[in-house]
Amino acid sequence: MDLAFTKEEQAFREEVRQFFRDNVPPDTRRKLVEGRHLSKDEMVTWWRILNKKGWGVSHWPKEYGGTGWTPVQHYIFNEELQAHPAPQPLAFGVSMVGPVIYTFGNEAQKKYYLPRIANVDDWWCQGFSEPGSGSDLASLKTKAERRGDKWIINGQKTWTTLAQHADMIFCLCRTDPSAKKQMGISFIVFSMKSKGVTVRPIQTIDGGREVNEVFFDDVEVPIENLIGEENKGWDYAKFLLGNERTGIARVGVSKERIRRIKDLASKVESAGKPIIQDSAFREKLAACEIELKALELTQLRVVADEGKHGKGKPNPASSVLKIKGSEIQQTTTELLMEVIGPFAAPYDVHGDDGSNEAMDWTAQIAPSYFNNRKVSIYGGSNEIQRNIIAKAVLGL
Amino acid sequence: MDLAFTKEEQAFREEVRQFFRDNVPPDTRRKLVEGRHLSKDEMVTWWRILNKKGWGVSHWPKEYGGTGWTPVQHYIFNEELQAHPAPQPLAFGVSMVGPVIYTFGNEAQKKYYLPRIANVDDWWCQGFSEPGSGSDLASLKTKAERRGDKWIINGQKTWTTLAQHADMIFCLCRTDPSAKKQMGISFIVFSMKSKGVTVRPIQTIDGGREVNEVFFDDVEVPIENLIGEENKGWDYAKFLLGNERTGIARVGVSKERIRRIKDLASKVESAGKPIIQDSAFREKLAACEIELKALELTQLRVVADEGKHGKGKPNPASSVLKIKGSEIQQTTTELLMEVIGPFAAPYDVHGDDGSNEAMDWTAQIAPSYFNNRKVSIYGGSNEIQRNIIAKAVLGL
Amino acid sequence: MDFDLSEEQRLLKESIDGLLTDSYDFEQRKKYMAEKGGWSKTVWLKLAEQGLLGLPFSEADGGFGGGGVETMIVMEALGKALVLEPYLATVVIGGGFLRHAGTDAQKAAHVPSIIDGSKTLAFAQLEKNSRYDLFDVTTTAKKKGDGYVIDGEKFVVLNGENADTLIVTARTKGDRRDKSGIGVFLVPANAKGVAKKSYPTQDGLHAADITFTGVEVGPDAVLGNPEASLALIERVVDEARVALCAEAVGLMDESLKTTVEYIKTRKQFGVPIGSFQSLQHRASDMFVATEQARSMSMFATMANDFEDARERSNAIAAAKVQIGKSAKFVGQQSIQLHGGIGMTMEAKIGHYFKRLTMIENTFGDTDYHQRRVADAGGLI
Amino acid sequence: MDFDLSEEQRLLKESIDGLLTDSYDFEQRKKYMAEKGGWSKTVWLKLAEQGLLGLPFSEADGGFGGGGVETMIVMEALGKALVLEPYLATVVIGGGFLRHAGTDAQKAAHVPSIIDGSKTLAFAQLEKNSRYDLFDVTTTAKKKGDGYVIDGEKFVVLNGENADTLIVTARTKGDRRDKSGIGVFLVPANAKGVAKKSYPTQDGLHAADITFTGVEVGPDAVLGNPEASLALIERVVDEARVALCAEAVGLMDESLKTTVEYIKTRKQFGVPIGSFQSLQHRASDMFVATEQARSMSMFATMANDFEDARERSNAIAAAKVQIGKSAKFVGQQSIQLHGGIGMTMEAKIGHYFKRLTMIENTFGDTDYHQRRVADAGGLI
Repeated sequence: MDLAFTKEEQAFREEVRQFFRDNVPPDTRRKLVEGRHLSKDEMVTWWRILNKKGWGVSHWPKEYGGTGWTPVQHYIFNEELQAHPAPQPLAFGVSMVGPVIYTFGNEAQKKYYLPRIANVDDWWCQGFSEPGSGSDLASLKTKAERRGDKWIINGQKTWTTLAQHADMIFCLCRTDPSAKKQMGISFIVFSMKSKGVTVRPIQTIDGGREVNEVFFDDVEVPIENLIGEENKGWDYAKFLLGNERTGIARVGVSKERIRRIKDLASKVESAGKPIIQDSAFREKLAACEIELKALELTQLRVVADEGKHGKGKPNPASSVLKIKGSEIQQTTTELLMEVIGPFAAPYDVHGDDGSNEAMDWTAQIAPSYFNNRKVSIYGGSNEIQRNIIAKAVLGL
Repeated sequence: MDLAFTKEEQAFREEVRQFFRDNVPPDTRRKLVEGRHLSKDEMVTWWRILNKKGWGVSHWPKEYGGTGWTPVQHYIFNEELQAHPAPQPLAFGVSMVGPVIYTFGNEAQKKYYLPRIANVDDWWCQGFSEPGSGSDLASLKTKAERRGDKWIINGQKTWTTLAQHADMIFCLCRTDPSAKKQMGISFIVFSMKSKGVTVRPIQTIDGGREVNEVFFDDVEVPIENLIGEENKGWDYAKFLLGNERTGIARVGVSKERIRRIKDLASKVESAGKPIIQDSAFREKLAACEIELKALELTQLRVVADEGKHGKGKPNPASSVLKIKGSEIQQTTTELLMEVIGPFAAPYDVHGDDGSNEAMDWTAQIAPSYFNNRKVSIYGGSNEIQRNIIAKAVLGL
Repeated sequence: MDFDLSEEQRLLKESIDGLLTDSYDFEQRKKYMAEKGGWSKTVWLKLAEQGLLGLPFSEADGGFGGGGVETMIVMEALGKALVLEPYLATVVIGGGFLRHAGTDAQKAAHVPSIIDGSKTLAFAQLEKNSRYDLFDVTTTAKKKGDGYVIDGEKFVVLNGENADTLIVTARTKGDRRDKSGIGVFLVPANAKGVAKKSYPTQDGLHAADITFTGVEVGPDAVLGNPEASLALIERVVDEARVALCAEAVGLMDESLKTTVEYIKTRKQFGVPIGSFQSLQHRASDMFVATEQARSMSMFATMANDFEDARERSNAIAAAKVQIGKSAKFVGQQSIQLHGGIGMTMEAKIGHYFKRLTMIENTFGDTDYHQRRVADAGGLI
Repeated sequence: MDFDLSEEQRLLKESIDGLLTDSYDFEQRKKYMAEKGGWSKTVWLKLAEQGLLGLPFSEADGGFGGGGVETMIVMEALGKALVLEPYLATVVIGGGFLRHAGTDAQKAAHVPSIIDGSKTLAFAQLEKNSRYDLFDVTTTAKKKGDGYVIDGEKFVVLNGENADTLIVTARTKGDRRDKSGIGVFLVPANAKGVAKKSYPTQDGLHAADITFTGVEVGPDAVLGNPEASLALIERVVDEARVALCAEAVGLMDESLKTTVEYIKTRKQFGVPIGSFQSLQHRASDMFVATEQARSMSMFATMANDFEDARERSNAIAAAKVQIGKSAKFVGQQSIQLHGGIGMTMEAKIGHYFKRLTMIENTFGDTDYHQRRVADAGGLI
């Protein structure tokens, strides 16, 4: 047992950090610090910088452009990325559909899609959730019927993140309606430009438009767009969701936010002096930092375990990462709310003329608080995670 | 809506308070303040003082010695009693078996038992819980078989509070083993001096010996000791438990304990000054006081509601009183622990010679903390209370 | 001690509940929000018609002489329906200043137009660095002739966008955090030197940041003693806090109800999610939190009439703490139990959550008031 | 970064676990508790036989040169079995002082008898009003000839009842809360002027309040610099805190395991209570709390080797906070999930709860350390 980072790992961290300092566009960074939304262009620009460096699909097998890093290196990379902060690679392409394609796809699919994913030639979105499915994903109803050399797709997906930017979607569709729930589902990819695809934005309570409903009305999809075998889609979905754990704790994000809290708390006054000088506030912040440090260590233990024993099946400890990670993210947004106090109220203070610079720093804090309520809901709600721990770890 | 106490109610409070000041033996009060156990004699002495005043069975119907007070008066009486503090009347006699007897008993039983209960000529204990029954009380197994003019009782009860002092027990016994769970249970009272009754103390984690196991081995009980009808015992038990709500929130107890926290916190030093001067500690204490004030008001609302609309069926709001009341009691013992810090450790510092007076004030604080873990378990655990709210109030 | 409503109070409750049931469902509310200024003049006039805008004023002033309980009834109903109209700013706060400190002439000039709904008010108090301390005032009011000249900046003035008259706190002498030397002034919103920057707030209300540059007002603008009005401000803000507590209770009631209905109908794994024990217990805890908040709202209402100002403030601070904690728990868990749908603007529940959140940060948050209670020696 | 045990560490763990499995079940523990002094000399000698009492000492001193990880492994195992023997007082604290500050002569005089189990030590530090501040010392050590005369009172000295040698903090100059002028002294427990009042502690250990009246010691009693040993004391107490963190993790592990087993078998309403979702989720939260505590115990172990004393202290303070919070939650919920049976002395779980409770109040409680972390500027 050696609980320190090796010299090599420390050097790697320095290299990564330096690269971000030199290459993340400053405006992109600033917007992330302030909790603002980035434009599609800003994101794609950065991802292509990352891809050029060879770090765009770092965890993929080397043959498809991966880096061959150790799990600890991946951890360091992710933490530094979140902490800089810089936009994380588009999960839907890089972490989700990519691994499914290189694991279950045929040669033609690998050859065509993988480089395009790495370079974000296609912006991917995910077609899993449906109205009414929620935590019971397997109850999905979207149908793909085989007609000649086409799939005819009908149905509706929801919570489709950034579908407004998307070129491609990977979709779970029911291909055998007579089969039992988890059976009879296939994994099909297709263009969002296809005729019959409609995207309707869902405005979230923070005022943002990250998620969408997507409607399929007799969408025609070439038969070769099936990934893997017909009716095996549920297996691929499970595989995909098991891969989704990387960075689920979002330690770097919370670290960055704690730095922001400290920064604001040294500027905002309470009782005539900066609020950071208030011992009660400081102790509350310290409590959050301690939880976060514990989470970081827990994550490192999971990472080290993967390094030692291989990824294998989903580690139930990742439920701990999800629960604590989401709680801490929510706490940090609550602390930010507390710092700005009455100045949390203004909504869109820029107005149309963008002139209210005085209050600029507060603009995204309440929306960020509201928006972060989602983190204990999505990706398997914290209640579902507790079920998983009870069953898979404790045998209850 | 008038949220103030009336002049009459205020005068009543003063009268009660004065009576306690003049009549509670000082040593009895001191022991309660310090969280010590009282001897049987000390308790009985006080209850007889109370009974002489006419307040021993205050909530009974006037014909059996009750006072005819309004619910608000009862509330005031209880609060002052807990806050003085003075020992509360022995619930097993006064609040439990007494009402069952005057409601369901025959004339002979009323005439014989009620005055004896009021004057504590008999110390009563409760024979409900059994090993394995827990929250599922109706699964009880103790049998009473009719043989001539006797019941022959066999079985075991547990968690029998202060059975070591008891002269009499009221017992739920299965009299019809073929009947469904809640049916076939009878309510039988008998002497703890009967042949075949064995009391075995259970030591609790605080070191106390409040509770016992009670074994019945062919105990012979006169047939007339059945209260009410045979096999209707479950109804009487439900009636009894519904009556048990009075003072379940134990607002007065928590108030008294908060005064003690403040007293100790002004004596014990932290960082070279009394801990009460530490703002973090003070704020934590204030948080507890605020919860308690809210609970007090919630209790008054329940009391007023009873006054207006009659007691009727158990008020599900009493689950709120139980949950919050127990949480606050536990918080006050945690705060006491925090005040004394490292001096929580010594157990029974008196030793055999009772000479360690210096540390005397800390002696019962950790035991009281340990002991108070029970308050979220007994009387229907807080989990059961949440079930009740979900079903009876929210319709879930 | 009597928690039942009197006959008059019951009628009042029926009246306001009836009005809002008819004219304030969630869809109607969306329309009002889209109106100019962000609320409905029509609804406002209906409130006036039913006498609700005159509720707390004395009969001599043309009002109905309602007390704390009456305001509690109204605010709870307004909370339940998530009402946008500026009742708090105009009737509770504006009206409060006029009732407690207005001269007969000032009352005559303002109260009738509040009561008939023709004018609204706003309270310009918050400054850039004042946070929750009411005595932290840098806006100045300098004597000039009979009147004063006001200079300074005020932020997040609720209803500041629409108000006809502003009630402004300003310092007539002393330093930034001195407790003496603070006055209260009635300033016409269209006075020369008043500049506003308006915006919607996170909870769908409207506010403004307002700059006062050499704003001249006459002697009739002075409410109370211009050199010693902190006690007046504290009294009126305490009344506003009590009103916010009641509003929050209404919001929590409706949040809980909406959430329980949702989990009863929403199915997952073939059963209503309300059949899962962990969600049942969460809902039970929300009920407990709501009842504790209701109790403290009543306590605060009662405390409004305490003679001792310190005792009053302490009790109201305690209530604000309980309301803040309960509101946060009920609000957050309402979203959690709704799941994804709770995160959308289309669902009603998120709007309740946002209003509950903003109430916590208005006139002192949970920690601020908890410290006040602690520093006052607690409640027991 | 490697969380796996080395081969030697794995063997160490097997060795201690094996020893305790054989000789330290709950029934055996009851017997040891009833022995004179409250623990088993036989077990202590078994620990010595397996080399565990010499673990942290250098090979030159006759020990095994074990580091932080080795102590963590042992303390976790001792926690898991709820061991009564004075490993913390003797090996971790006593041994710590000797390792960090002992002269060759002092080591030669004490270390061999620690390693072979013939003698135990105790740390006399707590004073009536010192609470958790290690520099708050009123016990005096006045120079007399070559040696010192010690006067003062120490409280809750763990293993004070049985120890052969006391390690005493005392002030050689300065005022009560001065950070300089504090020395550390080795005092034979049977020295003239030492008076003890012994008692069991809430968690079944034994302690003593000890009075020093004109206790004369020679120059060989002085550990380190008698006028500047606060840093030494802090270092050793930090090591003790780290050890307590590991012990607590062992206690939590066993508490969770015992509780999960209980709710799997305990039936109510015809089903195991572990089938109720609310209890499943509680157990899951206990698991989360235990894992977070384990992580911080490892962090503290790592921090023991930090070169910067401030960074070390801060990290260990943070660990003590996490352990305190997790311990309280896991301990309390273990009792709650056991129900009535958990309240009895007969059940094992209550004893774990009590030890976890006492650990929170040893060498600084959660709030104390949280403030230290806050005042040091946090961890990020």
